[in-house]
Amino acid sequence: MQVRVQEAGFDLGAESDTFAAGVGGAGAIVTFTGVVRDADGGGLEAMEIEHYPAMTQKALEAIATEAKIRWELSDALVIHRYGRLVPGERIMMVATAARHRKHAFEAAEYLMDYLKSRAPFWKKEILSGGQADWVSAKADDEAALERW
Amino acid sequence: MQVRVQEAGFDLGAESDTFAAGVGGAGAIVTFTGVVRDADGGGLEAMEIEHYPAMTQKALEAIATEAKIRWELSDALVIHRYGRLVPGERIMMVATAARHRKHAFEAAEYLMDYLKSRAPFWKKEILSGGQADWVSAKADDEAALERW
Amino acid sequence: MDVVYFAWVRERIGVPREQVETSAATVADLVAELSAREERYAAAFADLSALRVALDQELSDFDAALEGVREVAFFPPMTGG
Amino acid sequence: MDVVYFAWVRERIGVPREQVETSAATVADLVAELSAREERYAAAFADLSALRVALDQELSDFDAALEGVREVAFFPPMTGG
Repeated sequence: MQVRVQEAGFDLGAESDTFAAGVGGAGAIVTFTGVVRDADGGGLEAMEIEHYPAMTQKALEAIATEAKIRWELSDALVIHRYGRLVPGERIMMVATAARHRKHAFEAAEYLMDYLKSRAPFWKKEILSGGQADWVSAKADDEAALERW
Repeated sequence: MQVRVQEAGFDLGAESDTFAAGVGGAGAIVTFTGVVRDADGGGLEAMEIEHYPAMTQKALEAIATEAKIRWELSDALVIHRYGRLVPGERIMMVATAARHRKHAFEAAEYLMDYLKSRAPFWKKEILSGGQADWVSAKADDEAALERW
Repeated sequence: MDVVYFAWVRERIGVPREQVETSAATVADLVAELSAREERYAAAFADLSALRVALDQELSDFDAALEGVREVAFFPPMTGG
Repeated sequence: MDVVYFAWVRERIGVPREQVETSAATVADLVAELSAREERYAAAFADLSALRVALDQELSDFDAALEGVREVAFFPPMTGG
């Protein structure tokens, strides 16, 4: 299991290959990649991601460990960036490997649902006009946790 | 949208990168990769995958088109191999890109559920003792379609 | 009419593809006709619930009419993915 | 006790981290004490339903006791992923 919190970008293809090479007897591998997209009204210049360094790694490891136990994963990977990102850049990825596809999918969705609402990151949208808005947590995202 | 039916292997990392590079405004990318795993009792020497060439490409395109419309995907990719594969080899992959994670996940699960039960492939397990068994369709896999 | 077989249906019947002269109106009629013809067909078609049929590469069912159809395919439930 | 702030809580209070001398028994007591101290705290803590708290880097709640705690963090609901 690997959890990385980093400012630098990551190479999706290389990470996927490395992860897939190490999963042993798993029959199913799922990856999720989050990409900075434009603001709903357009004009997003950058996304600034703040985090709580002393807590982040610990929180992500707790979430990944829970997923690994709950779905008997062969392996799990979480990479999450912080700092200033522009539209099109990749923010984060997760990968899961399990014997069966249902488990790999569920575990990846679980990781994402918990990352969204329980990992100490905060996003600020910087618009081209200079306006800056903290992204609000969505009621949908909080509600998604009830599934688990 | 791209659908490929091929005997040759594929490069998961390169396919993931190429797919991710072309998804425009999507915020969420999901990939699923299927790997040949050992038989439940062990001793799997190879998995032979037979298909119905005149129907396969058409069937996969219909499934991918349905997913693309239903979840407003930015893009979708399906690669499925046939022929003789050994444990650890990758059989197939799908990738989906959507604005939001829920859509990308659902579309990938839909593609997998339909590929399992509606794409004209048949698997035969060749065991090291020489025994060869056609893999039976699972009631679970058929039941999975009811979700959609 | 071309008739094609896959997986264990192909193995039981012994050929992957053949031309069949028939005036069967439906898939079920064709199955009955072939089953009456030789034991290997009767064996392959013994349990229709374990079989699927495609007409001109589209999944169909045993009640479907064969009029205008050029290729009939018989095979077990698919196991892709 | 170290108190740290993130996102708009940090912006309203104006510092990312500070040392606070307090004998507050619970998080809620600490919030009341700071809010009484200066307007910028009152503004940041006006709506507790819009805030989350972590004690020594573990998510907690406003009723939790502060005894033995070394670092209290206040922030809005998280928006990772």
